[in-house]
This record gives sequence, C-alpha cells and structure tokens, in this order.
Amino acid sequence: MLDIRGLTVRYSGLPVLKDINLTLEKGESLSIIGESGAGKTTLGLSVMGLVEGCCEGEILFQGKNLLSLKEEEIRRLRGREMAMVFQGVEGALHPLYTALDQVAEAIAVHSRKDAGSIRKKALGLLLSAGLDETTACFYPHQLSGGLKQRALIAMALANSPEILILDEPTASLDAGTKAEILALLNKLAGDRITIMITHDIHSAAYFSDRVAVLYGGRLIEQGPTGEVFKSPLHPYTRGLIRSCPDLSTTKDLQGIPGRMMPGVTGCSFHPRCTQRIHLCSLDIPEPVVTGGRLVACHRGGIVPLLEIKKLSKIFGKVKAVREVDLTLYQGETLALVGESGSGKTTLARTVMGLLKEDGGEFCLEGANISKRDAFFYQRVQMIFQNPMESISHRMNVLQAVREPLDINRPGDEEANNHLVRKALDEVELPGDQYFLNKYPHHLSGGEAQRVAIARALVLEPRVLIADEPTSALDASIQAKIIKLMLSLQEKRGLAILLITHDIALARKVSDRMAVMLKGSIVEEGPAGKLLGSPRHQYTRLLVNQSESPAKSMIL
Amino acid sequence: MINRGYCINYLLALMVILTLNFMLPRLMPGDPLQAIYGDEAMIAMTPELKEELISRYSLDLTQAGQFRAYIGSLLRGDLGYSYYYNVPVAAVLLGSFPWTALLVGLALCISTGLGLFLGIESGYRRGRTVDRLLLGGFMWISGLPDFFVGMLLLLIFGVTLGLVPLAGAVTPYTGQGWAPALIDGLRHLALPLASLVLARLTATYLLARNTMITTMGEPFIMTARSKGCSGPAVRYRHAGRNSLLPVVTAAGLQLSHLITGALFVEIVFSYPGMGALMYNALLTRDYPLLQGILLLSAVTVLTVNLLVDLLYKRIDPRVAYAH
Amino acid sequence: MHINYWGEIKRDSLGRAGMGTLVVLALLAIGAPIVSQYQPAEYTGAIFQPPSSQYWLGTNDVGQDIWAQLLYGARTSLLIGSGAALLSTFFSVLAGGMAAVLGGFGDRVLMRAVDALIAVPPVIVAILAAAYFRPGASMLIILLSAFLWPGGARLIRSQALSVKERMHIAAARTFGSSWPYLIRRHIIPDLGPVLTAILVLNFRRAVFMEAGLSFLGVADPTVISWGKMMQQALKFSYLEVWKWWLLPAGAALSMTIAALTFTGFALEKAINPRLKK
Amino acid sequence: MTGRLYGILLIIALAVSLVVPLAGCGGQKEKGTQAENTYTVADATGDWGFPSPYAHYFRGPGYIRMSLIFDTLLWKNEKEYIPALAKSWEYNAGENSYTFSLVENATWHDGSKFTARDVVFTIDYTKMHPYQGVSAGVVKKAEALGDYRVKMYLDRPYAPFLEYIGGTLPILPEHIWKDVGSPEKFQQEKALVGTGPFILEDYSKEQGSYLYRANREYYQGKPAVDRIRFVKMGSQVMAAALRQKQASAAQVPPELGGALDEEGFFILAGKHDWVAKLMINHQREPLNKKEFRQALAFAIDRQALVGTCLRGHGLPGSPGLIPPDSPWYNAAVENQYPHSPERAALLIKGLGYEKKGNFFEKNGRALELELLVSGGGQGSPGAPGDREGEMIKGQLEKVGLKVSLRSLESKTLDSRVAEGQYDIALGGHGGLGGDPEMLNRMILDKGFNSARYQDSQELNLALKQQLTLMDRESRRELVGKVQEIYAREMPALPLYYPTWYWAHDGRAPLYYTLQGVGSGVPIPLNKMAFVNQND
Repeated sequence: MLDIRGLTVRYSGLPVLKDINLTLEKGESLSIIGESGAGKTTLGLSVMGLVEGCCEGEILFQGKNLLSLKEEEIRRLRGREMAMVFQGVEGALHPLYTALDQVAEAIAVHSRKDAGSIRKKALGLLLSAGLDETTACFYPHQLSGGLKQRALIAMALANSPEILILDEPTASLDAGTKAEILALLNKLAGDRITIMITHDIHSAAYFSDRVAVLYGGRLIEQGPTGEVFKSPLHPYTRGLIRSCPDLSTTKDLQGIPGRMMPGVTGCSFHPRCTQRIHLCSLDIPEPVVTGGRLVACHRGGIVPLLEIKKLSKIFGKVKAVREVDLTLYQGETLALVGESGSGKTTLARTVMGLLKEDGGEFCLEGANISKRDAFFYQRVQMIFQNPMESISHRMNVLQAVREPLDINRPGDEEANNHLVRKALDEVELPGDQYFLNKYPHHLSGGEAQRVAIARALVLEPRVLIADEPTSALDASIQAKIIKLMLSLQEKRGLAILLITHDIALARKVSDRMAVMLKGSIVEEGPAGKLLGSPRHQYTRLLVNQSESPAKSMIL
Repeated sequence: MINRGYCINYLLALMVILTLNFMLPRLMPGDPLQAIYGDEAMIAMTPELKEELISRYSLDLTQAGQFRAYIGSLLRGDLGYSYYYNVPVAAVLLGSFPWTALLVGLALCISTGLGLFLGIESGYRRGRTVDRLLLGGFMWISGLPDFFVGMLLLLIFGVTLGLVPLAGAVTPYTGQGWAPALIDGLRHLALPLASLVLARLTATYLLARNTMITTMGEPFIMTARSKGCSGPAVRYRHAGRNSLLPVVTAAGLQLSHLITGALFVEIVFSYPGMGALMYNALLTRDYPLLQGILLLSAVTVLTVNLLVDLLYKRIDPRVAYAH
Repeated sequence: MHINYWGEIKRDSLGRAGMGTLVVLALLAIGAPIVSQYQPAEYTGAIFQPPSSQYWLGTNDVGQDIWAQLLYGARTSLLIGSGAALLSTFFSVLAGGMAAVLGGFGDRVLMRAVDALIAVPPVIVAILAAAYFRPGASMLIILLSAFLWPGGARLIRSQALSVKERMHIAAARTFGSSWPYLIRRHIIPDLGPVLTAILVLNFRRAVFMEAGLSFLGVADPTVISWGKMMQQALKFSYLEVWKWWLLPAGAALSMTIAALTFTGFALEKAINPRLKK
Repeated sequence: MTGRLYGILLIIALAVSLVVPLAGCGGQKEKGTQAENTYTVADATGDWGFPSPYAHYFRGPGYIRMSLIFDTLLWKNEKEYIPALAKSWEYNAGENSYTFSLVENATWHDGSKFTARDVVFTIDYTKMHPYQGVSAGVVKKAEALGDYRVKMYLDRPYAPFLEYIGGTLPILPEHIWKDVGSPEKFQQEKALVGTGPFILEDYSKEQGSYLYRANREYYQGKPAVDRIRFVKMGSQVMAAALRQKQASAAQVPPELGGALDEEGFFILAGKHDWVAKLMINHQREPLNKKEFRQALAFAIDRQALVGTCLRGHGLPGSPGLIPPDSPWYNAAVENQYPHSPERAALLIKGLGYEKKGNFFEKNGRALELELLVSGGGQGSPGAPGDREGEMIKGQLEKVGLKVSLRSLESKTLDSRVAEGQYDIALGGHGGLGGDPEMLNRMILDKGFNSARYQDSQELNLALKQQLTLMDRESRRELVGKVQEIYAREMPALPLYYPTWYWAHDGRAPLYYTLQGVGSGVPIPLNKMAFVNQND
C-alpha cells in the first residue's frame, strides 16, 4: 500500500508540486495526465527518492516514510521494491553496454546469484518483453524506439518491484508499437501498484483503473477512468479530451482565403489562387480536355509541384527506399504513413539532399533537380521531429529564424529582422525583444517547434516537408501546431508532405495519403477513400490498430 | 578485422617516414667526421686516418647510393653501424630503449590511472571544495616544466635529504642479489618517475573531469540510479566509462612522444634513456644511429595509433558504427 | 553572437581571478622599465647576490638583476606563447575540421600526414630550422606551431565527427548552408570548450618547448625569456642561488598557466549557454 | 563485461603508483659498499666506449680508461718521463734513431711474455691502421735486437717522437692482434689483454660505468687499490656525491672549490689546457688586415671576461696562444695587448674608417660584424656561450664596431667556421698542455679549430722547423719566437683559459701529469697514482 500525504516539492524555491494526497492499494493502476511542466514527472521521481529539490510531507510505503530514509537505505529499495521507466527513450540506455548487460546489472545489484544464472534470467525477461535472441545483445544505438522501450520495461521489472512508475511509456511511438507496449504492460502489471504518467488520453483510458489530472502542480481531478472521460467535471479536463484527434470525427472543413472579387483581369480566380503565376493575371486561360477531364487553367489544373521518380536508397545491405514514385501537388497535404523503420524519414531526408540518393530523380515545378542549390532551398523546406534538437542551443530565437535569410539573401539586416518578426507573428509567437533573446532551452516544446516552422517559412517556400512534427509534443500543443500549419497552407498555398505514424492525425489533416511498408509505397489515394475501404491488407491492419480501443467508451 | 585500406595506409605512412628519416640527418649542417673528431685537438687528422674513416662510413657514395644502401640494409634487418659508438645500431638501441620504455611507460600508466581517478571524483563533485582544491592545485603544477620539477625534487630529496641516489638508473657493481638490485633500481627510478607523472597528470585529469561533468547530466545516469546502483558503481561503471575514450586518445598522443619526451628529465637525472641518446647522436651527426632512432620512434607512433584505433572499437561501439 | 564575454568572465569568481592575474602580468611586462631600474642584460658587477632591497630578487652568475630579467622575460614568453598557441590552434582547426568534414579518403590522408609529423622528433627540426633561419620571435612562433598543431588536429577531428551528426547541423543543411559556412557558424563554435582547452594546452607546451630550444642553443641570444632563465639556473643548482633564480621563473610560469586555465573555464560557460542553469 | 578491461588498467596504475614512491623514499641512505678497497670516479658523460685501443671514443677520458689496461714504452709523472715497458732509451743523433731496452719481467694479462717482437708488431700494425692520436709513419724501420731491445729509425728528425710514439702509443700483444682486420670492431674479451696495472671486469654502455680490478703481477708493483669504479653522475650533483661518499674523485664546479677544501677534500686546480678563442675569418674584408685584428685584441677586455663570465676562475688569454703556466710559455708577449679602446679606435681610423654617430663607416657603408655563438647546451665547463657573446658585443660596440650576435647549435657553428661563412665566432679547444706540435695543428691544419693562417711565411717556416729540433732548449727558444709572430699576426685571438678543478678524498695521490696524460689529456687520473711504486 502506497500513501502520499501533503507532498510539496520545491526546486530552488520554486514550488513544483503543492500538497498532493494519493493512496494506492496493491494491484491498483493509476494514470496521471496533464500538460508537460505540470509536475507529473516530479511526482514519480519523489516516490523514487531521486528528486534534487527539497520535499515536504510524507510518502508511506511498507510502513516507512521514504522521504526520511537515508540515501543508503532508499538506494537498497530502488530497483527491488520500486522501479521507474523514464521519459524520452533516446538517452535512457547506457550507450556503451548492450541491453542484456544493463538488464543483468539491474538484477545483479540486488541478488547474490552467480553471473551465469543472472544473465539467463535477464535474457528471459527481455524475451518476455518482446526482444529476440539477437536484438537482446544489441547496443542501444542499434535498437529502434520501440525495442528500447521494451528493454527499459524489462529492466524495471527485473526484480518484480511492488511499485512500477512509467513516465510517458508510449510517447513518440507509432500506433502499432504503442498498442503492443500497452498490451505488454497490462500483462505484466499483475498485482503491482502501477502509476502511468502520460499526455496521451487513449493510453490512459486503455491502461489504468483510475485517472488523476494535474495542472500547475495541483491535483485538480481524480476518479475512475470511464466516468472521468465520459463526463469530465473540470473544464480543463474537457478541453484536454476534445483537443485529442480521434477517428470518429471527420476532417474539419478548411476555409479558402479572401473573397470573390468582381471585374478581375486574367483568370478570375487568380487573386485567391495559391499557385498563380504572372501569366494568370494577364489573360484568361483556355479550357483543356484531357482523358475525359476538362480544366481551364494556364497551368493545366492543380500543378504537380514536386515529382519523385524511381527514388531508392540503400544502407549497406538494407534497402531503405525501393524505387518510390510520389507526386506532391500544389497547395495539397499529402500524408506519408507507415510503421517506424518503413523508410519514411529516409525518403524525406533524401529529397532534402541530406542523404545521397542511390537511384531515381526529382522534378520541382517541372524542372529536373540534380544539385540542391539556392533555387531548390527557396522552394522546399523541412521541419524535424525533435524541435529542441533542430535549433542550435547557442542561437537565440532571432538568430535562429534569421539564419536562412543570412545564407540565401544576405541583404541588409533591418529588412531581414522585419521578415523574421513577420514570420514569428504568423506562427503566433511574440516578436518582442525579450522573446527574441531567448535560447532554445528556455522555450517549451511547442514554442520551439513554432520557431522551427517560422524558420522554415521565412524564405516563403512552396513545399514544406514535416517529419513527425508533433509526435514529441503534448496533445493540446499538437492540435495548435496542426491548426497553424493548415492555416498557413490556406494563406500561402503551401504544399505539405506530412510524415507521421498517427493515422488519426493524418486523416484529420491530409487530402491524400500514401502508406509505406519496408521502403515501398503499397497504397496511395485520397484520405477518406483510402481509410474508408483500404485495398491493401497492411493498410487495413494500420486502420484497425489505430481505431482507439476505448472508442466505445468515449462516444 | 583490419581491412586492406588500413594496411595500405600504414605502409604508405611508413614509406614517407623512411625517406624522411634518411633526409633529415643529412640536411643538418656539418658532417660526422667534423662532428666526432673536430672537437678534440689532440687527434691529428692525418690524411690516411681521414680517408680510412670516409671509406668506413661509406660517406664517399653519392646521396642516392647511400639511400639505396640504407633501404637495402633495412630490408635485411641490419640497422647499420654507429659512427661514434663503433657498435651495431641495434645494440645501442636495445641498450637504451628498455630504460625509456620502463620510465615513460610507467609514468604514462600512473598518470593516466591517477588522472582518471581524480578526474572522476572531482567531476562528480563539481563546484564543491574538493573539486576547486584539486582543480586549483593541478593548475599550479601544470605550469611547471618537467625538468624544473625534476631539478626541485633532486635538490630536495637527493642532495639535501640524501634519501635517493643522485643519478643513473642503477648503482653499478654493488654485487648484490637480484632483490636488493630491484629495490635499488626502483629507488633510482623514483624521482624521474615522479617528475614525469606530475608533468603529465594534469592533461588526463582535465579531460576526465570535463567528460564526467557532461556525462552526469545524461538520462542513463538517472536510469542507473533508479536501478539502485551504489554511488561508486554509478560513478565508475556508468559515468566514468564514458570518459575512458578521450583519456585513451590523450594517452595515445602522449605515448607517441615516448622517445624524445623525457629528454630533459633524462639529462637532469643522467638517466640512460633514448632522449639523451638522441641528443648525443645529434651532437655527433651519427647518421645510422639517428636513422635508427627515428625509425623506432616512427614505428612506435604508428603502432600506438593502430592500437588506439582498435581500442576505440572495443570501448565505444558507436564509433565502429559511425565509421 | 551578442554574448558579452566580458560579462561572463566577470561573474565567475575563478574567471575573475584568472583574468585579474593575466592583466597584472601584462601590465608588469609592459611597465618593466618603470618597475625595475636595471636592464635585463646589464652587468651590475655583484654576482650571486641574495635578494636584497637593492636587487629585489638577487642577481645571477654574471651579476644581471633577476627581477628585471623576470619582467622582460615575461614579454618574450607571453608573446611567443600566445602567438604559437593561436597559430597552432588555427592549423589544428583547419586540418581537424577538414578531415572530419571530408571524411573517407581525404580524412585518411590528412590523418596519416599527422601521424608522420608526430613521429618526427621536434629536436631535429628545431636545429634544422635554426641553422637556416635567424631565430627571431616570428621564426620561433612558426617553428613552435609547426610542432604543436598535429596533436590538436587529432582531438578536433574526433570532436567534429560527433558534432557533425547533430540534428541542428542537418537542419542548417536543409536551408542550403554550404560546408564552409557550417564549419564557421556551427561546428567551430560548438567545439568552443575543446578549443579553449587546446589553446591553453598549446600555450603551455609552447613555453616549455621555447625553454627546451634555448637549451639546444636555438634562440635569439639578445632576448631573455623565462625558459632561458630556467636553463641558465639549472647549471648552478649546486649553489644556493637556485632558490632565488630558478624558483621565481617557475612560479611566474605556473601562475600564467593557472590564470589562463581559469579564464578558459569562465569562457567555457559563455560559449556553451546550456551550462547556464 | 567490457568493464573488466577498464578495471585492470586502473588496478595496475594504482598498485604501481604505491610501490614506487614507497621504495623510493624508504630505502636506507646510500652506504658505500666497500667490500674491498674500491675507488670510485664520477664522470658527467659516463660512456667513453669499449676501452680497447681502437674502440674507445677519440676523446681524452676514452684514452684514460684505455691507458689503465695497456702500457706504453715510457710514461710521465708530474715532473718528467718515467720508464714503463722500456727501462731506458737513448737517441743516436747520427742515425736519427731511438733504441729502447725493455723490462724483462712484464707479462700480458693472459700470462704470455712481453717481448720486443710485440713492440715491432705494434709499430708496423699502426702504420696499416692509424691509431687515433699518433701517426707512426715517421718510423722508417723498427727492428728487434734480441728479446728485450728495440731500435727505431726515423725518416726525419721529429721532436715529439718520445711524447707520441714513446709515451702515447699503447703496445699491443702480437699473438692476439696479428690477424685482426678491422680493429675498431674487435671488441671481444681478448681485445682487452694488455700489460697495464688494471684489468677490465665490466663495462656497461647504457649505464656509462666501468669496473677495473687490480693486476696483481704488475711489473711496476702491486696497485694500491683493489678495484676502480667509473660511475656516471650529473655535473650538478658531483659535490653532493663526494660529500655522501658515493664517489672518491670527481671534476667539481669552480665555485665549490673553496667549500670542499674546508671539508677536508683535496682540490687540484688544473693546468690551463683549454683555451676559449675568438675565431677570425682572415679571408674577409676588413678582417684580412693585420691592424684590424690587432684593434680587436685591444678592444676586447680579456680580464673583464674572466672576472665576470668565469667569476675569476681562469687566466686572461695570452696573445701567443700558449698559456702562462706552460713550460713553453714566452713571457715577452705578456702585455702586448692591454685593454685600450683608444688604441683600437686609432688602428681602425688608420684603415680609412671615420666614426659617424657612434659607429665606424667607410664611404657610406657601416662597418658591421656578425658574431656567431653556440648557445646553452652541454659544452665543456667554461666554454664560451651567449653570455660571453653579449659581453664582447658590448665591448666592441663601445669602441665603435657594430656587432650582430647570432646563436647557433654547436655543430652548426663548427661547420659554418669550417666553410668560412662567418666574420668572427666564439670557439675553443684543448690540447695546449701537450707537445708544441699542437701549435702546428692550431695554426696550419685544415680542422675548423685551427686558424688556417698560411699568409705569414716567417710563421710557417718557424713552425715547420720547431718539429725537427730534437734538443729541448733550442726548441723552446723557437717556440717562443713563434708566439711572438703569432701575437703580431693575431690570426685568432685567445680570450681566456678556464681553470678546471678536481676534488678527491685523498685515498689515492692524484696529480696533473706533465704536458697531460699521453698526448695532452688534462685529467689528473694518471694510472701510476694508483700503483705504489716499490723502486
């Protein structure tokens, strides 16, 4: 039985948790949801006794107050009575030891048995967690995100602790893997006290009996999962639930910029057309009939912006991308979905020239591109998954956003600064001096991603490639970023190639979808039709997995 | 596992070094005859003595002729005859190299081990008094050249206190058994070793400390603590392991100055090492001996670099992945 | 980059101490004629005098005032030390950066050249250089940096390799930045901490080597430096004189190196904002 | 687990770092292991080569270590020639031949008898393989008259014959050396069979150490010391070594002479055998003019050089090159060049130079000389370095000669002087204590230490003649005349003679040999000092 009474935690004077009271019986599982920065992780750490700040109040467990124990005593409990799996899979495993070594160490710390039997037990744990003989002996950098998470879970459960704390176990995992992890956790939960910290409502709904909502360091709501999600009492909880994308809702209607204008020279639609060229404003386009279809547009209808023909990329023996053909049309959003490791990111990076393609070619606005020069970069831009990493921590916001201008158009500084403020304004970020001097590690995830987007848009590109732009962000911020990208598309006629593993998100945002499996595109087509009646069996699998298990519960 | 690319590389480097070894001594002004015999007035440079010496040193051949002879003899594994010592160069090298290997090798092991240990402890307690004291102390010591430290130690322990023998590597002809001889050898080794260790300790200490500070912030340290690992286990097996890579690189670099690194310490303690040997070879323009020393130094550097590269893969699997 | 270095150093106590010592040393070196009434090469006639009111640090074997030599020696040692350190670090960054960026064949050729250079003992090259050129300050700086840059190159290459893989470098490449721009704007500043460490290391080795060279006779005889003072003092260590001749030169040198390292540390925080909590 | 590799490295380092300092400081004070009566000599360089006649390095100390094993026909003590393998010797002026009557009781170390055949064999052998210091070419024919008498015919009257062939050439055993093709490579045990007072027990090149044991059957009496040990030690710690009884004799720095004297050590002030010279390139304008060179002699204050740079431990240079305490010294040249900048300026003006500002000029071109100096390093004690260079530069510039000082590595300087690419340079050499034949070598020969001055016929003639005067008194007079001409011509300016001091604990009566050991080695380790002569 775990009893937390009046817990307050301060980091150098700043209160992060204020007066938390929680009691958990054996075999009970609790989810803690709320925005990042609400103190969820600190609560987990204080139970483990790993918090640097000073803690007041009591945490009673097995008749002892954990806060008053000496370091040596609580150290002996860690890993044996209580274990924690940390957020951010990236650096959690020691880069220089294999997964098997690290799990074996977790056992060896608390047991006297000989090395051989410990390694066998560790291997057994890893196998039960979903790794196989070979991947168990891999080094962390050779494991994919999902496998690392499984190894961490195996390590936490090494000495079958009474308390298991999971910090964002399913963040930045694709739907398939997320479902498997949740299933694994359910199987292994057994009669343990399990606390899951997450911002993903689905996982919380699927996994835990009770839910606690944290906001600004205070516990604002708590109760059985079903009731809290069906009828939230606190307005913040309702906002949280509503902003999370779900299969059941169809794609919002997207507005068209501007209004109908009478007496316009040239093509009447050109003031509102996002792919207009100078010719459009001069004379009226002739209607053209092709293959049973008629279109009256100087550019023959929606112009294919970016065409990728027979692109392939090989790493050593692994064929990451196999002769992919893909066309991105002007002003359209194409979602590229598929499991992690299916070659989505490799495709994006090869298009951008970060990786050298081993075959195939690209055409941008009809012209063939061989070398990535200023002409290419002023039309195609990219944003990355981890906003914090993609901005140099030595540059403040002003310098970061102005950098593309400094490179491609080193005009006078004042004009560039003005462009920067305009771009920041578009991504709804303040343009004042205080914010401009901030460094990346002062910004929150959402703000950093907005800066990245502003940087990408400052050159007014025609195409924006977004590689998992929101997977590392909280649901609420994710919604805002998606809404921002869509409104930019409306205003600027931006074509967006969205790379994501989240089918629900893709359906909500994209016009067309392409499904990628092991380096090649198995199916492509309008989003609604493709999801409505998937032809390829892999697409069907993807749709079923991402259908939220608790669908019945919510609506 | 060393692929063909590596071997060609090292062979290429060796060829370049061989030609360099041949060219460098001959570029130096003055010739061996003058350097060896010019100084002492009592030698009557009679004409017959002069041309017998020239033929003995084969100085009458053209440069190209000498180069061909040099490469030819090298292939046969014969390093030639030293002009000054009148003994095969190999014998001279074998005489001094063990002493240098003992002194500098041991100094390197101790300074690396100690530097690593202190660096980790100090990095772990960043900002606390222990760290500041150690840091400040090392800064002052690092400012003193090795011969300066050597002379100070000699004056204090050797001359005034008389605790330690004053020079050389062994007290010759004391006719003792091997045990007292070993103790005697160690007592001779104590001061030169201490001065070399002090001179080289700071670099390793700083490297270990800096890497330690960055590593402690990494997430896997939190994982280790959550596994219940004890303080020392976290410090050494987890955080310390990361600072092994830069320290090994630095040790590799220092090892490549094996031959000439300790020249001044050897002169202060008149220790029979390679540094003093090379200085003498320079003074007497002893071409074969110089070529021998340069070759030995080059081979040491190449093997050390090869070892460090192999060790890289053993210590940090990511490096193997990145190559 | 509007980080004001001065502000950073002032705030850190170690940095303040370091910078303060450096300023004092520089002032003493420049104001040498004011501080001591003797010239370094002037024969005062009184040899082996212990420190007294007239000769603050006593006199050496030919009766030259040691305090004056220490001050004028500071000029040479600081000048040659910093000159060689800057030049050699520049070469190291050039070679190390190029090797990391080129990768593949270029990288291997450069690294083998570095190995070959490290293999050649500096003593021989020093004597060769001194035989053909007049050993003035500039020749010494060039000579010393020729010995120092290979070591730094290897260190910078290994660091640059890891920085090159970082995400924000890939991001910068996506908006069309060329490799030279990347090196100048991203890779080198990111190597900031390594660079300060290498600068200090090279300064230290430059001053030690300058001492070694004056032992070999490769030095400008009319110029006095700390290294040369130590060499001359070594010859008379059997007398009492080493207490006020050898020790001051060593103390001055180690104080300079300590000051430099403390300033380097304070700078490190400035170059790497992430260290600031 | 890969941690193992890492653990091992740490453990070795820690273990070793504990053992060494412990052993280092803990051991008992260095006590002299004087099982028997061992005499230890400390030396800064240590290794002087395998002590066989052809393998030892061509330096003084090398000859000393060889002379302990091999005897010569005659030897010298501090006063005169003394018999060694030759009991007596007489010179027959008519036939220009020397006849030696040899001792009968001398035996080689391997027991075989020493006979006249060995002497004849040595002379013939040295003709084929020139021995470093001695050219046996002057002996036309050597014949053995019976077992114990040898007669040598000279092809020309050669005054230094007794000094070199008689007193320096080591006599080799015929039965060992007769079929040795390249003598310098002959370094086996057999190569060390001699007739001398000591036998080599061990030689270590790396440690720079030698061990000799006494030859009990030595024909001139049993050596007073059982064993002699040569040990290598830094020159700065020689005094400490003496005080801690680690050595019985050593060359000590001049400053410590007084202190050691009070502590009961015997101090031997050496003869002035080594001279520091200002080498002048008399091929170049204006140095080719005699008056200019004399002006230099007036300008440089040699007494001040000794007072400051040697702190009084030396004699100012005598213009005739031969040091004042040498038996061949001619006092007339004593004060021919007192320090007077005025006379120097006068001489320079005489050559058509006027003084503009503070430097001399001639039709617009400033008169500048480059002074080459060899920097720090391990030169012999008292060798001129950059300190002397600075002082001479000061003195010359006071007179009005602009001097630019340049420091070079010692061997680079030697090669510059040899090729004549210099104006003036600081150098020096030893051998002044030996036979005046050294004057020929230091003035006429082609070595870089020599002045290479053939311009004065009078000087050349006198030098050639002095070699042929067998009678000592008339030779002394001619050598005096040579010094006067040399002082006038001044091809190179002797600056000073440093005084070297040896200190020993008195267990053996060391002394400086007349005109140096063998052909002029200024070291007081005469082998006869270790032999208590019964006759």
